[in-house]
Amino acid sequence: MSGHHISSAKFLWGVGIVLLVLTFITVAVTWIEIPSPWNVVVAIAIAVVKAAVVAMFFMNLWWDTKFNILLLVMSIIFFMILVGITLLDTLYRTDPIPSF
Amino acid sequence: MAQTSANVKKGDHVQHHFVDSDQQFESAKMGMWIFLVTEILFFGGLFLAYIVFRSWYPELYLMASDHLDTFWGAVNTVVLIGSSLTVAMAIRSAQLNQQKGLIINLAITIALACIFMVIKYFEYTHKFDLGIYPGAYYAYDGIAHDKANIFFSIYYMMTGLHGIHVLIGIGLMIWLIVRARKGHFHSEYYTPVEITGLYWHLVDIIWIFLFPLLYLID
Amino acid sequence: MNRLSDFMLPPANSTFAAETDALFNFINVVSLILLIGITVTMIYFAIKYRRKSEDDTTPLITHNSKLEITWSVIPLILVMIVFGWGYNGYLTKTNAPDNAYEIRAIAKSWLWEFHYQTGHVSVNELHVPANRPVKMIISSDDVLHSFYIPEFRVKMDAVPNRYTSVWFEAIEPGEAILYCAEYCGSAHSNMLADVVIHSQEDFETWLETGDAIDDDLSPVELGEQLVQRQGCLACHSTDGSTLQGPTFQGIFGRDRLLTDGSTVTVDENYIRQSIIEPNTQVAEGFAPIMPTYAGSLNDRQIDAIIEYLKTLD
Amino acid sequence: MATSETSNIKRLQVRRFKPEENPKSTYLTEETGIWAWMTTVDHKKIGLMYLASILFFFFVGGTLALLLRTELLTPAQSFITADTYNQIFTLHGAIMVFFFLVPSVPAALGNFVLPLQLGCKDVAFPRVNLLSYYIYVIGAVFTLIAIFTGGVDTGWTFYTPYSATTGGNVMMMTLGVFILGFSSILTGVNFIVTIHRLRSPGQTWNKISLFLWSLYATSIIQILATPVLAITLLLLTMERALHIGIFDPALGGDPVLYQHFFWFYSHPAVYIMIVPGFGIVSEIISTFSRKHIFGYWAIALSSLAIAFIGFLVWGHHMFTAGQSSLANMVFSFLTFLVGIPTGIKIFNWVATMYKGSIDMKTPMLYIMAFLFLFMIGGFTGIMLGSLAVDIHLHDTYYVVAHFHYVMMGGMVMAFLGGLHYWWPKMFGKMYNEFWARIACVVIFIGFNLTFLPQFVMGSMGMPRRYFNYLEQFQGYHQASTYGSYILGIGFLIIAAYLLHSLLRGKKAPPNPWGSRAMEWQTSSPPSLHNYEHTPVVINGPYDYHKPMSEFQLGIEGSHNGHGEHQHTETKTVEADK
Repeated sequence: MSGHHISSAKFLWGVGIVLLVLTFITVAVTWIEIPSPWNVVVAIAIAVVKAAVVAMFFMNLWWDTKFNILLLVMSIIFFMILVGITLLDTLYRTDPIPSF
Repeated sequence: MAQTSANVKKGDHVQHHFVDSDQQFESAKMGMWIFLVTEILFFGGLFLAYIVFRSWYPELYLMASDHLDTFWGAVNTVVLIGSSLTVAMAIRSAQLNQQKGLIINLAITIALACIFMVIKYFEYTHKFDLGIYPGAYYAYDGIAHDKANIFFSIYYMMTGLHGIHVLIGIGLMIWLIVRARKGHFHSEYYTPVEITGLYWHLVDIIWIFLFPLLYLID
Repeated sequence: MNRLSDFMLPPANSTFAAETDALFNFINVVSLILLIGITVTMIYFAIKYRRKSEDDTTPLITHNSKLEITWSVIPLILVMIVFGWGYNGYLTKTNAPDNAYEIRAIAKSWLWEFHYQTGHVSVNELHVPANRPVKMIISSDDVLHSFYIPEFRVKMDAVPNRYTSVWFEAIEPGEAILYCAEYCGSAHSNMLADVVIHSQEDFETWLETGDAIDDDLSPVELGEQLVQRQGCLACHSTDGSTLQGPTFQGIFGRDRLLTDGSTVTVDENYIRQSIIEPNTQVAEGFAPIMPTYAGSLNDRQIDAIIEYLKTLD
Repeated sequence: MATSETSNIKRLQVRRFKPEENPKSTYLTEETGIWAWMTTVDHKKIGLMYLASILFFFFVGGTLALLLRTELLTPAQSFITADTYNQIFTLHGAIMVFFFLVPSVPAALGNFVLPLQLGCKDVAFPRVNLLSYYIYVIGAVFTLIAIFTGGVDTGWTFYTPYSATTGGNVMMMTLGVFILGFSSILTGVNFIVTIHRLRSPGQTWNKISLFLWSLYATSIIQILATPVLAITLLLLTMERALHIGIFDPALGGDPVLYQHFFWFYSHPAVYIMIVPGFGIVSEIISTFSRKHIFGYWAIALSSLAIAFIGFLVWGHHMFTAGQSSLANMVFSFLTFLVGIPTGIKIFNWVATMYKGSIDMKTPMLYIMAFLFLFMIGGFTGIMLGSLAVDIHLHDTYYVVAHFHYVMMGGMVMAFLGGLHYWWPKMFGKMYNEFWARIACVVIFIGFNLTFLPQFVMGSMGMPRRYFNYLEQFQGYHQASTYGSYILGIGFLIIAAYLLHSLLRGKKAPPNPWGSRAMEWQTSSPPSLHNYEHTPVVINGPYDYHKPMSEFQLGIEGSHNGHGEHQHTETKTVEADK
């Protein structure tokens, strides 16, 4: 049955340790100076990996029905739509400047 | 012995409109996932505000995040990840009919959540002492940017709402412990533990994003 | 079909109004054809295939791919035409020519203030030249407003802390009305301004002389005119009724309780103060919402208004 | 029941069940008494409680509208002040949108019909369903408090910075709507899970009714959009309580950003309101044409397409708000795309009537009115989606007329159609057909008289939300006001004959319309657990070419598949689970 996956204690501890290591890495990369846009990219990338690990192995999505995975993916897609299209406005505004 | 008592109770928890326990469990879990979708979009609005203002004033975020303590942020991250682990262990205990393990794991989770909130409390009061309030009440002149109040409005909204979710989580865990002590959960029926766990992991995931976005800007 | 647009649209008096109107007509005509076509089909079916007995049987028609593709693609083509046409017209409306004459419009609750390059200021009266592109730089002092002149087919919101703009080129001298189209509170519907479209020479003359014509008026007459022109009457009545602000009737010399609990006598100084810094001494029972007139009224004009208020017993 | 994910084919022992003509025990006769009603988890009773609540709010909102129209008879002030007027139009909008339109079909009719159409006993989470009703009530109480403690004059859109600075009790109102959002979310969660998990044996995705498809699409919009409204209103509440300044330009925020937040919910919300209406149209057109629906998949998938594209077009409410030209272009383009699936639906509905056996009963009459009025709403929507024209028409009465054609001409007509269609099922009583038709015609005439003139004065340049107006518009305003009175009379007629039907209506047979849809294969009104047997679905809900008896198959046993079955084997069917 898809919903009744039982993880072993060892496995759960392993996942926890991986998450702690990733937390350390994300703090550690701020000690080395990464040029401007890339530091954000790295930080977000690590956060995404951590979130994915939590979702897959703590929240058992790895063993879950496709629909529940679809739900998570869908929420992310719609969040991207919200942000992406709003940025089309906020990043491209050209306000006139009065000449007097 | 837990096995036999579970067998006695088997089927009691199934509500009249479901065919069997599995259908009920799967429905509840799907319902929770759909609810998590709404949670993600709920916080999504705040992330949008964060992103829009960051794209307008990148220098503001650099300056302002200096006033957030990375160390305590990191500690809180570790605390929350730890609590996610204990929740996962709690579910495992429930699945294996380990009453004691279930209660102990839930108790540790609550303890970790409280530690998180205490640290948050000290972070907040420290800022209030400096006069760093949200929006119009902002009264700190250590940041040379006239939109600093907006950054802290966003900071307080994001961490505050997250904090409220942690508090709700603590409440749910206490409820679970009460029910677990009455022996309501067993390998055939642990749905409330499972879906509270899902909720708690999501709270963790949101913090996983808040931490680098607020504290780790350099 | 021109009849329809004549019936539905206000007179067109800007260079790009014709394009907007043409698109308006096009969508109307196409929509009407489709609407009538589908409605007639529907009614025809309802009559032709009406139920004759309870035992009627119907054929099994589940779908028809050709038909479905047809009625997906044809509307798609139509709306793409409308999109392109509309976007094209929008580009014309947003990109002002470089040589446009610039006027600033400042929206305040609830009046419009116009600043001209000569330093001239007019309230609730926009003077523009015909046959010359005019670019309005719009801003707001408090909440959202919207600059809307139907005859020019232009509209743009006034956003506080930002500048927005529209441009237009009027074709003929005449008059038009400017509306506030974004809801802004109690007197939203009174926030109108007259648009006076001058010929080129008249506009130049107006800029030079401006309010000079007022010189001939006695202070009381001038005050009466100013109270109307400056939008005071949107909030202050002269007949004793209470609007957003205290009535002007019998206002002079009266003792007035203020929101801070103190009392003042309404004298020359208080009136002057209330015009320049309106929200420092607000009368009890009213909200601090009046915009300042500092910079748009000179001393002589303020004196005239005071003289006029004295006459309203 | 579709429990397992594996698609195994099972042989089911079924027999024919003819619904009882005069059921001794119905959901209305079981568990009576006020306390039983208030604590009921029965989806049918909750649906009726929702129905009563939304009709109450429709009455309140409608009365407010008549007050507004009466004030607008003359260009200047006649009997209410400008501030009162502003409060009334705010309330009219907020009540109609949040308290009537959004919950009308999903929470009231949907709650009643959805489990019946799935052949299950209840929605997946019956207690959550009851909770959602009480959240709705709490939201309503907050709103009423707001009205009686200062009122709200921001317009239903709560645009900043006006809403952050104006007087009155805006906070209570935004909190009320915030709370209401949760009710909407919970209904959405419930419906999605129910449709996924509680379908009858044999009821595959191509055998669920189009009403269910539309509710499914609606629920998806609800769960994706409503949380953004929640955060928007929360931020706005904080804006007023703590002056956080994210949306307030006086503190460095951006009011246009608020509009993005707001319309990201409120445009999809338009589809939350109208898509369930589409579902009703599909049901009624097929039933009263006694013919298989034309283009089942086209209609089902276009609902989902509308739900999706509906999320991409919110910026067309902001063409003149000062957003970038690039955003304007993208939003205009996407707006036109959403017109296509809507058009497809209309063509499919008309095609369904072709060679049918059309019975112009009241529900069908409403649907004909719907099609005509909704088309006008749609075409004027194309007009407003076009950038150059919208610059002129934005924020005028043209927009007001447009969305009333969509919301009232579309949604309310579909709702009334649905109400008349399912009324016999709900109460087991028939209504007076003659008066029902009269009312429909009166409403149709009154509606057009009210809103057609608004198109004209809008394009003439009459801005919306105006308390005073120039004399040149008076003729149109007067026509509109008289139209609204006719409209009011129409609704009073409906109230009268429906009350009469409740008290002394003729008894309704289980299936008065000869429909093949599942909810008509049980008694009217249904029993407490909907079906005395577990229905088995072999045919689709629109298979009018098959005899009715084919639709009356089920598994015996009152516990819906639970417990021991006592089969009377009459037929063995293969049903994939």
